[in-house]
Amino acid sequence: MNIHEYQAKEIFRSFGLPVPGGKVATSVEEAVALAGEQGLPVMVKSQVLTGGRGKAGGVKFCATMEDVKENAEKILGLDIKGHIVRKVLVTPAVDIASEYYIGMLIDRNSKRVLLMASAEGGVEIEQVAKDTPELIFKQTIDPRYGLLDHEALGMGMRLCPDDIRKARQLAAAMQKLYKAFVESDASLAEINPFIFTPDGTGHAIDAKVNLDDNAMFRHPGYEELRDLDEENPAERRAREAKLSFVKLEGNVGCLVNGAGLAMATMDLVKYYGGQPANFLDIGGSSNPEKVVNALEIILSDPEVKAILFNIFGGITRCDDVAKGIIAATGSMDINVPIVVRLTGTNEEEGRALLAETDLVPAATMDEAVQKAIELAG
Amino acid sequence: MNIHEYQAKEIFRSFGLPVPGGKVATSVEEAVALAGEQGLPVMVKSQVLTGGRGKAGGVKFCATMEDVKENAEKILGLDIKGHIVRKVLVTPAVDIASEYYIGMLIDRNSKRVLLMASAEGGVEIEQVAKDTPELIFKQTIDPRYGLLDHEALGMGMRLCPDDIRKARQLAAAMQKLYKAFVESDASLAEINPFIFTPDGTGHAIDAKVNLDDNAMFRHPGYEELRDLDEENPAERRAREAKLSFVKLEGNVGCLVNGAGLAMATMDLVKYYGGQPANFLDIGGSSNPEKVVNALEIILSDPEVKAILFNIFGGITRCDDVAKGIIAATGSMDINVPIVVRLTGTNEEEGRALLAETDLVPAATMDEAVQKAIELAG
Amino acid sequence: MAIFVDENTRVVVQGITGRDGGFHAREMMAYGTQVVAGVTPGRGGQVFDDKVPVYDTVAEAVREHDANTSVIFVPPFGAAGAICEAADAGCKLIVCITEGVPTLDMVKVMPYIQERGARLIGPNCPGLLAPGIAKLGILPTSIVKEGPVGLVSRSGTLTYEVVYQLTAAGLGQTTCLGIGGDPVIGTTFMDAIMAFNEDPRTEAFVMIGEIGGDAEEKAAAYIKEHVKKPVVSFIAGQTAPPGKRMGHAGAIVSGGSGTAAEKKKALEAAGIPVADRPMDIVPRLQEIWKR
Amino acid sequence: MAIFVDENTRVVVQGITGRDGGFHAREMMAYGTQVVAGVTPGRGGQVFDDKVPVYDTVAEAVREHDANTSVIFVPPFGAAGAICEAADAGCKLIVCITEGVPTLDMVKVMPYIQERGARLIGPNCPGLLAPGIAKLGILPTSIVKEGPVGLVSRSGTLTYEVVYQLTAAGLGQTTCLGIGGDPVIGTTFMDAIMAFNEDPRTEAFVMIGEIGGDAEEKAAAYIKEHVKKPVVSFIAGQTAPPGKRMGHAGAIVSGGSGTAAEKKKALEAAGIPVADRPMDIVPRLQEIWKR
Repeated sequence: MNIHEYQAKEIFRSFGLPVPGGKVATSVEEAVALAGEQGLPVMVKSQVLTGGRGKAGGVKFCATMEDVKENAEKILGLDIKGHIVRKVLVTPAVDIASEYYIGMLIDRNSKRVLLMASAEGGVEIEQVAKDTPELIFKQTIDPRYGLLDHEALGMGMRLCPDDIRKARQLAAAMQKLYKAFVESDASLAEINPFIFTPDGTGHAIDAKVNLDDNAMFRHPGYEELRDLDEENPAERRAREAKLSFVKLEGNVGCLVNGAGLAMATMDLVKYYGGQPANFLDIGGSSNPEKVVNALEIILSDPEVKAILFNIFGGITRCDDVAKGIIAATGSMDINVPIVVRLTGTNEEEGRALLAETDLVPAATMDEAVQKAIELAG
Repeated sequence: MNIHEYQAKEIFRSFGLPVPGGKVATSVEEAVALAGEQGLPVMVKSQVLTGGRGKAGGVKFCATMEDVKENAEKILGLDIKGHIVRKVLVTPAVDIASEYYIGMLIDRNSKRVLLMASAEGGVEIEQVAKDTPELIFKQTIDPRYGLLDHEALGMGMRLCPDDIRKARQLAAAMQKLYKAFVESDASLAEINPFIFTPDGTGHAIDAKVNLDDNAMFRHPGYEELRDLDEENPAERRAREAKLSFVKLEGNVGCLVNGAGLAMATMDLVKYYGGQPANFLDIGGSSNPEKVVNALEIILSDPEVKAILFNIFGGITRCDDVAKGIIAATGSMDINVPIVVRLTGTNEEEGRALLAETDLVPAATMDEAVQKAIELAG
Repeated sequence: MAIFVDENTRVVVQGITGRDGGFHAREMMAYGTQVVAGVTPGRGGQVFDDKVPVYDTVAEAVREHDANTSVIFVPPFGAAGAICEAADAGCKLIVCITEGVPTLDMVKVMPYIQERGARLIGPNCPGLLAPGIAKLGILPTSIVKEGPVGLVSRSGTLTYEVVYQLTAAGLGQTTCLGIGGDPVIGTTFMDAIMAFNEDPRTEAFVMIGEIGGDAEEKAAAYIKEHVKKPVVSFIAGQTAPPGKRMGHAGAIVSGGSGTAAEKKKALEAAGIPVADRPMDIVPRLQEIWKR
Repeated sequence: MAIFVDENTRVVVQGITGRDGGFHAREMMAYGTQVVAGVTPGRGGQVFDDKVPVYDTVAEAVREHDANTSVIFVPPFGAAGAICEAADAGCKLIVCITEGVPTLDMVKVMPYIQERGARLIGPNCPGLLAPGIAKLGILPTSIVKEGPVGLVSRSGTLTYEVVYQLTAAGLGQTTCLGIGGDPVIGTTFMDAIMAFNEDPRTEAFVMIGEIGGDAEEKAAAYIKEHVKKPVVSFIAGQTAPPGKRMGHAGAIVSGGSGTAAEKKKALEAAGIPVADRPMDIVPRLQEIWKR
């Protein structure tokens, strides 16, 4: 789960990272009032779950209350890559003498948390990684020991070879960031930039955190961090129904059991010239309720012109799956054709059951995909 | 540093251990008011830094407000092994169906935290360890992984083989206790007893914690937990002056550099029929201020009839040490004889300096100890 | 022979008294797998299906039945603990089927099992099926057949699809292995490929990848350098949009890397044919495999 | 020969630019110890006393000067980190002089250094002095003399007292080792005794214990079983009251165990004479040592 800068900063602050104060406003008046509270100058920063806010005009320095008013007006309601700005963070502006990048993520190869840091802060780190990878320092962190003093200070001194005071501040920030990462079950945590003011004090002035969806059970409070406005309504419904669903732009609705097979199905739709309307994994069960939920989610998209079930029965028996599909579709008023491909244990029995319905049977994945594209028109 | 039950419970509570509510009263009226707030029945428990409170009449069950008043009157001011009760904890009384012991300490041999647990809770664990060691289960904890689920649940099932629900509660309590132990830098943490009520709910109804003095720098807030009333005034002064000092009952005041040599000096005083008045390690320096502090602390004890300096110079030069002692003693008004034994680099120069004073020089530890005993009379 | 299992594989099922654990324990036993014990804390002393004794701890089960392998069906919050318990009890192969295990739990588990010399498969995987030898997990036995082809995949049902086609084409398998779709997993493509490469009975193998990470690229580099056996691959997720998790926690294109196109390019550069459609896998394998 | 050090011992001093670190580095060098580098973060590039180059990290110092040993003089809050840094940089012997290190820091350090194959002496110890070979720590060189006696002690100045008497009696030392007074220490009595037992030049040795823990009892059992060389002991703290920490964090009688009387009893039961007074150590040794 991706969270907003202001929420990430709240987490960072609770782990002792030096984050400047700041509050969120949802209206211009509120933004102006907050600026008044905090004292000028301030930054007004759009809170949307996408990158490139600065380039899109979503982050502004405000020296006067007039600036605050004007910029809050411009930013609130702004569309940044399809995300409408509904909140702005009003935060004290600090003088920047130097900028650093500090980030942590899960490194699949070492199977550890990887710390990355660079003196090229404040810019897109992916770009730095591409253009000048030698400017990014890395340290994998042994989960048994955490980020040790000498590892953190070593990184700090590489970033700031001539100023041990700053190196120590960077090291302390990295150790706190690691603690925040682990204890919040993050999958990504970035401070970009970590800055020093001219007097040599460090501040984390931007923050990005992704939380591990699998670990939400350990953090009941984090559910409140979810910004429902940022979520596509169909994706929200799928999440609530515990279905893996991603909205796409096509017209062939796909219901598949298993994530890999679902991706392969989408790919095959494309291969045959069609456009998948979604990714959807209905999982291993033949529960009619789950199928109903999945169909409702897919059919909420008016673009969907045909529906494709691709089910590899595996251990679940195909006749059971067929019954589930028949029960689900029978209970609903569906106006688009439905192609069903069932393979696995008892597949013939399953297809026999389908033969008595309006559902279009298919023997293979290829056949099913081609039929669905054809029926979608 | 040893802390009170109510303070230990506060720490435990902050780590999620199931500790019944409760507050501390310093007067009978306050105790009665707290009992009124909490609802009867309550326990009134003396808060003193020693064991055996129950046997000494310092822990009472109170079914009525009369009981509360009567028991609080009895307990406040009670002398338990030389500790005067100044505070009582008023805490809800719970029905006890079964009692367990859960404790953690530093195990020197494995160099790890050792978890000990027993179904023989509510009694002195030292006695259980002596009489029926087979009833104490042990688990050393790998600091790299903490107390793992299967280790904790294994212990829980050994304590409670027939009730998995209780076993899981015990396991959870052990894992929380470990977290509390590590994060508070404890050297000992005990719940004795951890009890189940007849409905099967677990509660930590007594708590004992010793904190690592060496780690206090990490926990600035813990300094407030120190109960100055429980501290001998001379020991408090020594602590504030950063001197290792322990008050004893004899009449030969000892100032020694190094803890091992200080213990050996005390032992030698005893060997020659004398009684050491204290343990005191003045450390490696010859700083006159430290010597003044040490002398003042020792001389605050009217029993002290002679003072013995036993200094092995090591790298510090004996003439410097002698100068320090002369400066310190010269600045004070001291009415007892002072024997000084100096050995190490420049010891002759040191002794030559002492010869010009009232201080009694000695060449060896034996000679110094014998002289001091003689002078103490 | 197969990879990772043989006739001495003696299995403990953790979570055997649960719905999924019980169902799949029966399926494994029906296939002839030596399921020697089950473990559910608090259920010690019971007997599963009148056949398999249940213990409170893996340690007891291993001690009593000389087990060396565990297959885990426990809820996500208990999975990491169950893996550690199995490793600590001496199991040398641990297959964790559980989906939804927090990634940092797995990060912490890795050195623990490594110190104990255990191999982990999964989590969030269908496990392993060595036709004619043993089944450790949930792969359907009806679609497999003994034979010379190895198969390793990050996916579940997509694996079944490919196994189904191999079997239909008369190509039996030495081992079908689902390594799981999570970012941090025990046995990786690289581990499986090294094992297939060394397994004398495996004559050719198939690797089914998907978007996210660079395990396929690493495997490609290894194959190019060290593997002489024919290998064909398939990558799912060509149409996946960036930044979105496609079901599997590990199936996500992030910061422009981990795309299907990159993987396909790396594999082809290493001389490994990449099928466009699942149904092209068998024909592509037959093209390069001179039997 | 001595224990733990030899002529190849090449030393890094961590905290060399501090007051204590600088003072003792000079003393070590004056005794002929090969102090090849110093480390103080932020002071890299300086030269200590115009002789010893200072680095920001131990890794650099080890790389540039092929050091294998570190002696640590840093404040308590940095000591555990300094030990880990030394071990991680490849130092195989680490002597930590620092007093006041939190015990749980040491608990955490232990497996880290063990994984890296490093031996730790201390913390809160005077270190080691092998007369004629090297000095690693703060033991005064003026009182030692080369010879056949080994000495190991939990104490500092009490050690000096005993060394002084040995030297005065003409009994030189192979190695004088202070293992430190904390509850959790790297090298224990047992480790030291095993090393002295194997060291061909050590003909007899002295063990100076004190109250707290049961390291002396463990050592006694080992000596009884495995050591043929003459051993004499002394235990400080017979008059220490229970429950009070006697200076050293580890010197405490708790729950009635760790008393001097118990230790004395265990040692004597193992046939090891225990001197009543420090000045009895040399005579007791001479009694049992047929040279």
